[in-house]
Amino acid sequence: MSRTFLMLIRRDLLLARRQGGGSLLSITFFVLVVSLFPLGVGPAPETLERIAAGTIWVAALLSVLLSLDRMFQADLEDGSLDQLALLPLPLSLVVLAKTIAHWLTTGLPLTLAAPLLGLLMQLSPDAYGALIAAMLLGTPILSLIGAIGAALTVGVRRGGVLLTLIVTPLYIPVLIFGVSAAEAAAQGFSYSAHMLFLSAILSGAIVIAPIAAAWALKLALD
Amino acid sequence: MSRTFLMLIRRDLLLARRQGGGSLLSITFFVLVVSLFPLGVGPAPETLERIAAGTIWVAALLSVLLSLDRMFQADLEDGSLDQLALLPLPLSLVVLAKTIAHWLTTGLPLTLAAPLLGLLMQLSPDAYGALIAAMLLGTPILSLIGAIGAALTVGVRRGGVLLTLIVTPLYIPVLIFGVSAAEAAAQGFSYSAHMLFLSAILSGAIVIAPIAAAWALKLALD
Amino acid sequence: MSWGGSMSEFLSMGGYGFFVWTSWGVGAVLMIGLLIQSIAAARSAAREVQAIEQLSPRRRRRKADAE
Amino acid sequence: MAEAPLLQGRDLAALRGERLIFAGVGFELDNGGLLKLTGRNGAGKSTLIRMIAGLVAPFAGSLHWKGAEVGRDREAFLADLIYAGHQDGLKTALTATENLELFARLRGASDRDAVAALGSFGIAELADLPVRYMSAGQRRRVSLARLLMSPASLWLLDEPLTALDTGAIAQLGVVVDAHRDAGGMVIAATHADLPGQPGSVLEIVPPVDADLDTDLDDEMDGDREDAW
Amino acid sequence: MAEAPLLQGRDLAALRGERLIFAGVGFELDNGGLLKLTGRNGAGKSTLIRMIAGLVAPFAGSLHWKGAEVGRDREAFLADLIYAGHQDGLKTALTATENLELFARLRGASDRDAVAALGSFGIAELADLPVRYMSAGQRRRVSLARLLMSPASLWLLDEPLTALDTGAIAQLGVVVDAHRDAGGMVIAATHADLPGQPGSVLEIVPPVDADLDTDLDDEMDGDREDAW
Amino acid sequence: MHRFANPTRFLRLAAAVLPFSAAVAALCLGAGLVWGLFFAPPDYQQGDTVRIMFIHVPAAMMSMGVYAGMAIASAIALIWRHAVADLIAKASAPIGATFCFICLLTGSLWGKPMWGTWWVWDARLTSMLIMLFIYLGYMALWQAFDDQTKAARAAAILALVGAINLPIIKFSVEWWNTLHQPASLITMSGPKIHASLLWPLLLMIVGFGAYYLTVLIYRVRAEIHMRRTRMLRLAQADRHAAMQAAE
Ligand code: HEM
Ligand SMILES: Nc1ncnc2c1ncn2[C@@H]1O[C@H](COP(=O)(O)OP(=O)(O)OP(=O)(O)O)[C@@H](O)[C@H]1O
Ligand SMILES: Nc1ncnc2c1ncn2[C@@H]1O[C@H](COP(=O)(O)OP(=O)(O)OP(=O)(O)O)[C@@H](O)[C@H]1O
Ligand SMILES: [Mg+2]
Ligand SMILES: [Mg+2]
Repeated sequence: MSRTFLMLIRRDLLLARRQGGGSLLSITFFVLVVSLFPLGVGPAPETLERIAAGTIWVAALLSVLLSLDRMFQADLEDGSLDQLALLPLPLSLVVLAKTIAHWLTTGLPLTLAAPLLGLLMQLSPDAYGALIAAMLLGTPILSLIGAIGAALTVGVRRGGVLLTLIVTPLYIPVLIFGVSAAEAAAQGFSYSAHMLFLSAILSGAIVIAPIAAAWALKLALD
Repeated sequence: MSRTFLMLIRRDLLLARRQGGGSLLSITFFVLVVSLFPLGVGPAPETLERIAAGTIWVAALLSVLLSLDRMFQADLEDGSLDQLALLPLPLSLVVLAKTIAHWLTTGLPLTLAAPLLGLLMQLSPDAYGALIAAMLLGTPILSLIGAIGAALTVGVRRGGVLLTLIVTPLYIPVLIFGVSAAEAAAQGFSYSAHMLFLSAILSGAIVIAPIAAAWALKLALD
Repeated sequence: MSWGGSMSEFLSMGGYGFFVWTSWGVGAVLMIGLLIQSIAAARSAAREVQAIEQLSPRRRRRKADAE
Repeated sequence: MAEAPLLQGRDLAALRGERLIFAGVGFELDNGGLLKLTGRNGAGKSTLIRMIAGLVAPFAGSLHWKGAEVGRDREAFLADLIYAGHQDGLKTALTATENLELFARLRGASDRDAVAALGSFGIAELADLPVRYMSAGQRRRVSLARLLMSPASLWLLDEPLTALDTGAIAQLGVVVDAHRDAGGMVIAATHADLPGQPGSVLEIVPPVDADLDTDLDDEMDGDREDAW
Repeated sequence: MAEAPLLQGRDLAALRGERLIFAGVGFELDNGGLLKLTGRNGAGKSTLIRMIAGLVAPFAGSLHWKGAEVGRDREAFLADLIYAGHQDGLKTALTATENLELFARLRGASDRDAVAALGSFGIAELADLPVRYMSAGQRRRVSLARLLMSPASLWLLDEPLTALDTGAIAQLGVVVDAHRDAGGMVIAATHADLPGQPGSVLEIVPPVDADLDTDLDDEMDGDREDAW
Repeated sequence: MHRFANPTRFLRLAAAVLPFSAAVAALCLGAGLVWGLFFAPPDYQQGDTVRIMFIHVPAAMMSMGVYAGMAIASAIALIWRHAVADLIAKASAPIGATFCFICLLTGSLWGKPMWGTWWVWDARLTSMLIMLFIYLGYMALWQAFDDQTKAARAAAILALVGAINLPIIKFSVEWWNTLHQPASLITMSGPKIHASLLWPLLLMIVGFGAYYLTVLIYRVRAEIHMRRTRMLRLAQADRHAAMQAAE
């Protein structure tokens, strides 16, 4: 069972690599959205510094959002979702494996790219640690919650926009804790409380999201 | 020919209405993204005011981006794009009609919703006129350039993210002129130069975009 | 040579060693890497063409300019 | 010019995905004519039909309508043809009537009666049902009813019998025969027998020189400059 | 318990889109058995096959495997079945071998030889070709080769003959017969004749008292059942 | 025009050019490296950081030049259906993107000691960043299609649209920036370049150009071979299908 699980993750990583860029596209979108902001609000370093953490988080959130669309859709369209559902493995574990692969190809690269964007946005040097730690905890939550949304809207007309509407409100707590952690650190405060909250949300999401998404997927298969 | 053209626009408006909310979804996304910002960067009115016009524009840009995905995709998938291409009408005019319908269901409602978001973001009262005027000129450009991107990526793997990657860099001039207009107005300067530039880009885009998009669409039909 | 021959002085680049050497270093690595990758791709593509040509029956006259 | 056939394909060839699908295909069609395209799966029947409609550019060869190359006045040619492809081209959110009337209005023919057209295919009572709720056969009937919604002398039908039951096949035969009696032309790709009066048959076969390598080599060597 | 058939469906009914598709369907299957599902388009063959696989929940009735209801130990049941549906379930970016090996490894059977499996369907030489470049028939062969990539006693085949030419149909017959000789079971939905040794036939008909959309049914039934 | 449309002829021409371009690249880059690192004097204002210029400026110029070349090749490919032109455009993109990235990186590394920050949203910097995105989008578009003929045409359209847009972007960004941030420390013109810096710089520019040509030849060669492989593969599949049908 655990071998099947690992195989599933490897399968999705292989497909992401073969089907065109995988994580590269998410990173590019991330960098793009962040760069739109200086263009929008002007290049003044003080302004940028003030909105840096918020912008990076919002951009990360939007990047994850956009990549959710194909999480189950491609497998549904070509019939491989049937095959995955017929593996002698609970569907929720299949979902979990796909979610992990999704995080490895989006959330993780985004986290790694974040310091670079910190430079672009004149992020305060003290905030880097908190930003990255919060993203390491927060992006898996985004993937997990996103999996529910993706499963609910798979095979639905205008699924993309609907997905956004369903998922965005659920992302707000992550956004708030993530940004506050960076801002606390920038002002020299401790940010361990924020990390604690994020960890709590993460644990909850790991338990609930695969089960909820598996339920939703069964509807799409029916 | 002009009757066919008007019929085409009406067709897309009818479909947008029937297939689920049409413009309502774009507006909701627009409002959602803008409201993420006070959450991300904190509620301080000075900060918000400084970034108000930029945020509204970036959010408008992202909303348009997201809605582009389905511009030709749905028609390709069910075969109606074949029928549209076989109308005794140049394909570029078909594209233009669909672009106008797209603007009527996204750009225009966004423009109408912008004043509300201005309130939310503490936009300077002097800037409203410029913001709306610039959006009226700028959002059609977004639809036109977006049509090129949508046509290039229609029927392509991972089309959505790719579309974003292609189109966003091309949106930057609109963003810059649009925001500068609002900021000039907020500081009491004239913004007619900005409007002039936007008009110039719009005229260029109206000529070039339908032709380029029609070329690209032929590839998808082939 | 503009430096008095001291290696460490040369490496320090008047205190800007990190910036100068990273620039040249990363630039060199990227350009050499791209070159090597391009040569390797050309070689492997040529090899693949040859292999598949051998598989094709009734292979006719000159092969492509395989290198 | 008067002797030239109304529609003529000369030496047509198709390239898809860098591969030559067929070559040297020619045909002629005149008022009242029916051309049935046959050939094994993947031979290129659909490709040829789309090529005639102008959706796929010919790799070689030319298409003549009323004696002149089609490219000269494509819009006049398009106004005179209806294409019923493999995909229905129906909007599932709209009813059958709405779909048909949209089609007619876009082609500038607003006088036709959608319910009558649906009746010719035996589904007049489904006129106000959204296409989404229809079965595959019913959808195909709606998409064939388009043929009656706008005047056009050339009908291009790709596998028109798919999903149709025998009743519907007979109804299609009646419609096609009436169209041909009125001077219309039909080109249809199908594996099965077409209903109605017989016409001529064109079988599409892989390029005569079945040694595909030869073509490829030629192409690579550029003996045929026009290949590029 | 020993007398109970290996696989048994009891009084199954399916509801799709608020419509009763079929009801009261029952069947039994034992080692070496073949069950052929027939019925007109839209009768519910695909639905029944997916229901047996557990992808669709039965609206009524129950399914028994080795004497116990399937729900009791679904994973053991799933480990013993392979479903080859209407869609290929192949990743077009991967080669045939990669697709097959992925399938085998996911089911914990890494010892099978993908090239040999492809060889049984006559396409061993396409082993390293990305599926994207394959024709429909070749794709279907790859997807059928999955049957040989993992041990499973129950094969569920939905329209397995689609896009296959006569050679491939004969090869499938050989494979199916070998499987049945070794004690395996096959359930196949098809409009055509299955190759190999005969089995039992189950025809799916609409429920007698389905009055939810009488006119639709009348319309679809037409006058001639054999049309389907 | 059509003389080089033929892949075989192109390969022959390329094989003839390759030794020269490789030699020029090696010589100029080697000489430029030695001159720029060892012999050129430090700038009186910028000190030794001025040695970054020998990479930065050629990379900047080449990344713009390569894009221009790509746009021209795309136009040729679109208008004349020239088969090698689209491969040249395709093969150029990664090289141009690499130059663009090197320019951004070295500029950033230069900016830290000179301006005290890794990045500012200066007009020139911003438009360079956008150009990198345009390169990446172009490359991703090629990747997205299975059918290479379609990919070629789609990418060509994008390259041309991007070519129209780049000047607009550059202009708008310049205008935007000067409105908000009056020229301060970020003026690029700097001191007039002294001959002792100019010569190694020219050497490096020529070297970068020759390097581009060399890598381009290898990449186009790979593309041509890959295309031939694809065709042969498909032919193999076809032959197989024909055999099966004959059975
Ligand atoms: C990431 C930051 C930077 C970027 C993206 C960048 C980009 C560029 C570009 C696009 C050019 C144009 C080349 C041409 O027009 O031919 C250029 C030239 C140049 N840059 Fe930078 N640059 C950056 C930072 C710097 C810094 C920090 C300095 C020095 C203080 C600098 C010094 C120069 C010089 C001296 C030239 C040549 C001047 C000329 O001929 O116009 N650059 N750079
Ligand atoms: N978009 C495409 N890209 C590459 N090859 C294609 C594409 N579409 C079709 N082909 C190939 O072109 C050939 C002809 O396809 P076409 O659909 O015209 O065949 P057909 O005769 O209509 O077959 P069928 O009997 O299955 O309808 C096939 O071999 C197919 O593999
Ligand atoms: N997702 C769905 N929602 C609503 N109705 C559906 C859905 N899928 C199928 N149906 C209906 O269920 C019925 C049975 O479909 P099914 O695919 O099982 O038929 P089938 O016997 O396999 O037909 P075919 O011979 O065409 O394969 C059809 O009448 C169809 O209209
Ligand atoms: Mg066909
Ligand atoms: Mg079925």
